[in-house]
Amino acid sequence: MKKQFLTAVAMSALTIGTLLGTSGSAFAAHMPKLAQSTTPLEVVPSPNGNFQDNFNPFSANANYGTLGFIYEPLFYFDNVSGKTFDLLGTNYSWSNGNKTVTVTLRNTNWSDGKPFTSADVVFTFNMLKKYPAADTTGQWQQLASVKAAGPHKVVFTFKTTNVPFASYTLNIPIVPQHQWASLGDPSKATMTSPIGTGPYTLGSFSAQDYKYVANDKYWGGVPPIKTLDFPAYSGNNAGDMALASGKVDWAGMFLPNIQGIFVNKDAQHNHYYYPPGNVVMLYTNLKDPILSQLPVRQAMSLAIDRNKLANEGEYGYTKPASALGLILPNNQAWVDPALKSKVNLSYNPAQAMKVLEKAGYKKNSQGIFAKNGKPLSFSLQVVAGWTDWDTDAGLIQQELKAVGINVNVEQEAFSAYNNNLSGTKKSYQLAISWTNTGPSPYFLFQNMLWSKGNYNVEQLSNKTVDNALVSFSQTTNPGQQKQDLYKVENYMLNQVPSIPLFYGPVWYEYRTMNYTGFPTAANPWINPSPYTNYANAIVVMHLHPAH
Amino acid sequence: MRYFLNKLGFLLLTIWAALTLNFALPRLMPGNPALNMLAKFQGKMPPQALKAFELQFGFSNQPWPIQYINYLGSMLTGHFGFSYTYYPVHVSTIIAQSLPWTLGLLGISYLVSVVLGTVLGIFIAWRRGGVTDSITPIVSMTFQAIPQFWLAVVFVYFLAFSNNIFPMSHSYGNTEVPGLNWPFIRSVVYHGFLPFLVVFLTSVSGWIIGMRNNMMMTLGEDYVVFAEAKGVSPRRLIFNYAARNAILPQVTSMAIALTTIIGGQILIEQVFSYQGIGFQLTNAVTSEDYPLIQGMFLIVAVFGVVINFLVDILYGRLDPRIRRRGATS
Amino acid sequence: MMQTKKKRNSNSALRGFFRNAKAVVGFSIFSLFVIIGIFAPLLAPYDPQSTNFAPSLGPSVAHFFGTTNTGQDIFSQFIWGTQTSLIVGVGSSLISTLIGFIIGVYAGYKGGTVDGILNTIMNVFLVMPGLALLILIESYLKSSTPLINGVIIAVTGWAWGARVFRSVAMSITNRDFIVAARLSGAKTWRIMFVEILPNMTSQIASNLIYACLGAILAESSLAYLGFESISSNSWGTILFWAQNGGAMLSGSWWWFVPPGIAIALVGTSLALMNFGIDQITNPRLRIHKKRKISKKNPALEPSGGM
Amino acid sequence: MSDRQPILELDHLSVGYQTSAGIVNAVNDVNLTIYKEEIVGLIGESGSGKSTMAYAIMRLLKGDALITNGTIRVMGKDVYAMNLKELRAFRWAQMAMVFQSAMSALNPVMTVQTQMVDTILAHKKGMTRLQAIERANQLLDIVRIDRKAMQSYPHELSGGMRQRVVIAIAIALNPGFVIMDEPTTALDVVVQRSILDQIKEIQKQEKFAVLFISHDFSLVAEMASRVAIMYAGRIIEMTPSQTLQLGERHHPYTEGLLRAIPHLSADNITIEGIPGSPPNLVNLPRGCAFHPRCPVAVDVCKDQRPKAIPSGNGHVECHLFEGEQEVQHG
Repeated sequence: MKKQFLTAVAMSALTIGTLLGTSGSAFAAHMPKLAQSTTPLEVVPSPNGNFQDNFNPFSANANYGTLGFIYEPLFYFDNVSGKTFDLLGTNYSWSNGNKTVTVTLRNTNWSDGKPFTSADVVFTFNMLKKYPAADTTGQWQQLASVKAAGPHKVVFTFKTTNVPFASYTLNIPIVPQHQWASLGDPSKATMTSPIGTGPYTLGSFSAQDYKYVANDKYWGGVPPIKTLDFPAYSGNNAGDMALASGKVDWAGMFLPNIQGIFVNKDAQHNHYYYPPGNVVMLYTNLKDPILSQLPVRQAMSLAIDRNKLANEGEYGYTKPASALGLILPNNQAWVDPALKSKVNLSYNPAQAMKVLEKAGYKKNSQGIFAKNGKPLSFSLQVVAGWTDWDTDAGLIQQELKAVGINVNVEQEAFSAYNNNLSGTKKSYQLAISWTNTGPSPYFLFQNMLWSKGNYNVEQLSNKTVDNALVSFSQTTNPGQQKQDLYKVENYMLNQVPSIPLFYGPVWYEYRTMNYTGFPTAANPWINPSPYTNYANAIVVMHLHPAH
Repeated sequence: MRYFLNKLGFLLLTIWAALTLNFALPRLMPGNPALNMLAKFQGKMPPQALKAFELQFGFSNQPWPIQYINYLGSMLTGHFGFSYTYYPVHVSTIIAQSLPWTLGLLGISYLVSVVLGTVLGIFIAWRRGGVTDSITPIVSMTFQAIPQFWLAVVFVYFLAFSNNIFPMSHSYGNTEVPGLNWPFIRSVVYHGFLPFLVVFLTSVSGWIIGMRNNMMMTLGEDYVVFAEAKGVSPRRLIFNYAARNAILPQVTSMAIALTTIIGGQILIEQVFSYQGIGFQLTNAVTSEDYPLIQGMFLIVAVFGVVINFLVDILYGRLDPRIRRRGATS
Repeated sequence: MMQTKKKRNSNSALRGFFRNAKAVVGFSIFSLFVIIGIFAPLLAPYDPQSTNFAPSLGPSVAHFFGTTNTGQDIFSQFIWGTQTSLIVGVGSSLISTLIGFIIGVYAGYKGGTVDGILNTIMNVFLVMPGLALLILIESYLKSSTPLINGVIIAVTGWAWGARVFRSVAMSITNRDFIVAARLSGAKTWRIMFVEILPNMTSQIASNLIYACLGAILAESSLAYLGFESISSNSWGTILFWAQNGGAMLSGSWWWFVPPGIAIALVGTSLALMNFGIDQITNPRLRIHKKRKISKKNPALEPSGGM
Repeated sequence: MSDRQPILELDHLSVGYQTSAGIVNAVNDVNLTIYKEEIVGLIGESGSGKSTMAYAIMRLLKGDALITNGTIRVMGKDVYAMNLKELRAFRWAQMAMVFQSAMSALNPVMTVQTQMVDTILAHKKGMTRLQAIERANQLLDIVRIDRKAMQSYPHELSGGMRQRVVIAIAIALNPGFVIMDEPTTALDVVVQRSILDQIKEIQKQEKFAVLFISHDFSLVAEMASRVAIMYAGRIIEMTPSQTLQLGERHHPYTEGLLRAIPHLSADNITIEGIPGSPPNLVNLPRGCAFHPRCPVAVDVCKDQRPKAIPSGNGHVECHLFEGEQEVQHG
């Protein structure tokens, strides 16, 4: 159960890029001007242990809301809707052969009243240069310089052309020079009195509860809610119970049987929807001599009943993944029209056996397919305690066994599992794991399929894919970008470099008793979960009292 | 004095054993703390962070005796390293924050179950063969046999979730301002009641039955019969002659039973999201926060050992025979 | 002579055990669960892991305890869980009692430096908070099976017994028959197991009982915290899945109540047996049911108000 | 004899234990009278019912022991007719007891002073604490222990000192009657000697009657004027102590006991015991309980229980004495 939160959080942190070709800043947050309500909004982004007094935006473990409610980046690029939201920047434009991006800044103040200027932006980036430990997205591996061009204009110059990377750059939280200049290494600092530009400031902190209070001088207008309250709950029952008993307004938790436990308790006010957030894959180690054979991967893909995984392992909270590696419907616009009919993966055990027989495999005395005396027998790694994936692994084992492929499920501690998958020496055969996503499918593909990708777990190295991805990264032309991705989609469909299983859901529950205006399934205009950095503040600015 | 030194020596020895266990376990496992830390960030950290983590977690390629000495040194000075989950927060900060809650809850539930259990044990031994004597031990034994977490969950469900009589979680209300003010104290008591009740119900049995049996044994002792014969009043007989002696074996088990109470409280804090050491420890385990696990375990162990020491000293005070003999067990 | 006397003692103790109402009730409950555990393959109607049933059903004739949210038959899980939990409890208690016996008796028998060292080790294990130690070990040993957990529980929990065995051994080491055995050149292990062991049957029985209760509780706690492989099936894992599947919140009491009650029942049965053993071996703990013999018999009244 | 004032009167006293096999009498139909200032010895093997009788007299029977028949009077008052309050006032003020083991009779966690003062204050309601301490000090003087021992805990005293403390507590309220249940058994011979001398001395001074229980024949003979011999719950013989020597005619059991005393002469030591072991009370032999071990048993001993036959200055329960009675009467 813990897993959902962990991956969801990990992914949301990575979900910060976008495709910058799409005509600059597009979507200004709609800021309603309504009287401020004093009823606190109870937010549980994820049940976890006690809080620590740390609101450092450069710490991967900063408390929820640090990024968004307090600190803002220049722009926010949403991975669910693909839209761009202007935050501290109001406009950006590419030049110099797509190596330079110029950003116009908003004229606003820090929460302590001091003005926000381009000096703060330059300071922030130079600080990351000075302390690489804090530069967790590797900005200075790509950046050549960050320079101010007047008090409200900043020019970013990259070493090479990499348009999508700018989405990481423009997503860096900006901190005030006057507070941070004396702090030293930001990766080691714990920030207990944060000064930001966001709609809220830190009100009070204790290990079991912290509160944000409205920054009434926020550039986007007076926040509609005076206080945001973040109580700490353990992952087991306490958080679920709090939600079920109506004590929480906005949550990003996994709940078993959510309809019965949560919605039915107050069907008028209790709602949820779980938009797809990433693709959960059955990774195949392509360095393995047998798994490198396409028919074997195809057969496995055909033999897995994804509906069963989605309904039993995943409690019906998600849907089977697409064959193209795209997240649908989020990425609907990117589907190669020629592949429209092949988007859905089929479950066909009989066909799976045929594929193997055609490839020269025969069942041995144990009923397992074998060729040259080598049976199809693999280990499958999952994280111990991530119970839904553990269950899925068990189901996959049963299904593959049914067609004649033997699988041994190995439940590993997270660190061991992670070392096996993403360490330099990849010692696994099959593994269930996530994908890293962004506002366009490029990010998922670039992470997973590019030969130098961050999460190229299956160790693919394919010229066609690499060329297509590089081509994509150097252009701002949407037409060209689509053509590039179509190539990757085709590769995904035909070569099955890894086997898509189902979508990893974004956890999102909301209660409209006190406040309304939450994103809904009918209008999914933004990633709606309270654990999504930056989107959280944009959502709150759209809420209004229910009465 | 010799008794005291003996016990103090044992205290130090046990703490050393706990420290060494803590040192050995992670080193017996594959990988190293810095790699684990890096894994925690799931690729968000550049490879050069590894070097930094190795420095931060005190991991080095030095021969292990040197590592061990460095480790002991940093542990003794309270440098437990950084937590993975809360990096860059120090483990000692987290301990400082959760320890008072555990101490408070544990202290009170422990004290109440010892005192009440002992008094009840005296009472039913006095009225032995009566209705209370036949019912109390069985009822309390049943509670002792119930898994603590299960009882806690059932209480939360019926008394907090369904009926809203008690709060479901936390150690005080989110609207209270921590400090020495009445609403806060009241809130702490109110929130602590259910966790307390679970600890109490599941641990009181040992005291009741132990004390009852000790009393029964003591009531058969010659000095009690002798005292009865010489006309000592029943009250004085029960408390000053019988109970005063019967309580001695009880005190020895007090120290040992404490360890199970600490264990029980780990689970209970988890169920109630009570912001103590146990809650932190279990969460640290689920998120594989090894420095935090080690720090928490160390604190729990040291805490148990120190209380043990105090109980031993108390025992020495209660039993005049021990003061001179300096027995170790 | 010695031998026959011992035999007579243990026989009469056994008879005493079955004359003690508490012990008999405890023994009956425990036996019932043992029978369920032994005949689990026959009693369980379905495969406990099979997900072939409709999910989240309430109790019915087809599914006595309903089904889980993934469509597993809870009754079958319960029956198989009985087997696992009892194996863990009994197995762990046997191991820990054996370790405790060897260390405790050896320390008590040898005395001196050996005793000093062993006794210190014993005390260290005694004051280490057990569950915290288990959690620490589990954090490095992800998803172990109930059986492995049983062994770990035994290896960390033997000190309680060892302490008792040590003191009993100390008190009988200087008795004539032990001295005689030693003088006649008997090996230490022989003295420990042949001469000393029969003299501490009640302590051994009592320790087995408490270790069993402790192991069942500890195993269920570890399972509940999620430290067991998900393919295992014990009472603790049922509770883990019940909690994981929101059984409480959806009011599916038939999912989380049976394992909890079962653990409590087995635990109570063990405690009752121990209570019985205490009363048999310790005459002072016996309650004398005072039947009226003659109406006017002042001796029947408690004297001194006790 | 009748002019003397009886202090203890046991009249057909039986004390039993409830067992699963029914009631088992440990003391069986005992008649015994002790007069003022008299020391009576009570002797028997362990398990013969001596201590049970002592506890019954003190009304200290515990657990499943109970009086099954008869009465106990001390100073003319029926011990079992008193209510608890009366009992608490009467016991120790009128009758006291020195327990077998001083170590276990003293509370290990209380100082000597506290235990002595407790005793005094429990009975003398009007007394202040200081007065009680002063009285306790006097008592220590009587038993010849240094007053410093007052602040000691029992384990800090030697065995002899502890026994003296117990005696001091027993005589604290000047009782008319003291039961001494093997008061010197646990002590070595030298200490034993000095304590016995002291007891005799104090008894002369304080003038209380004593029931002196022991299994040591020579000791009893020395202390007591009359001796009761107990076997299987019955007093089988009552005799003046000066008759207790080989050559005098006694119950075969008594004679056996006498022979069991080591006799030292110039060149040899003879020890003769009684063959066999004491009977199981649950399953007493019919007739005379002693007949299976009796070297001179005749057929009648197996079927009939002998009656008490007056003999000399006491009585004896033995079929062999029946003829003599006839002779005497005839």
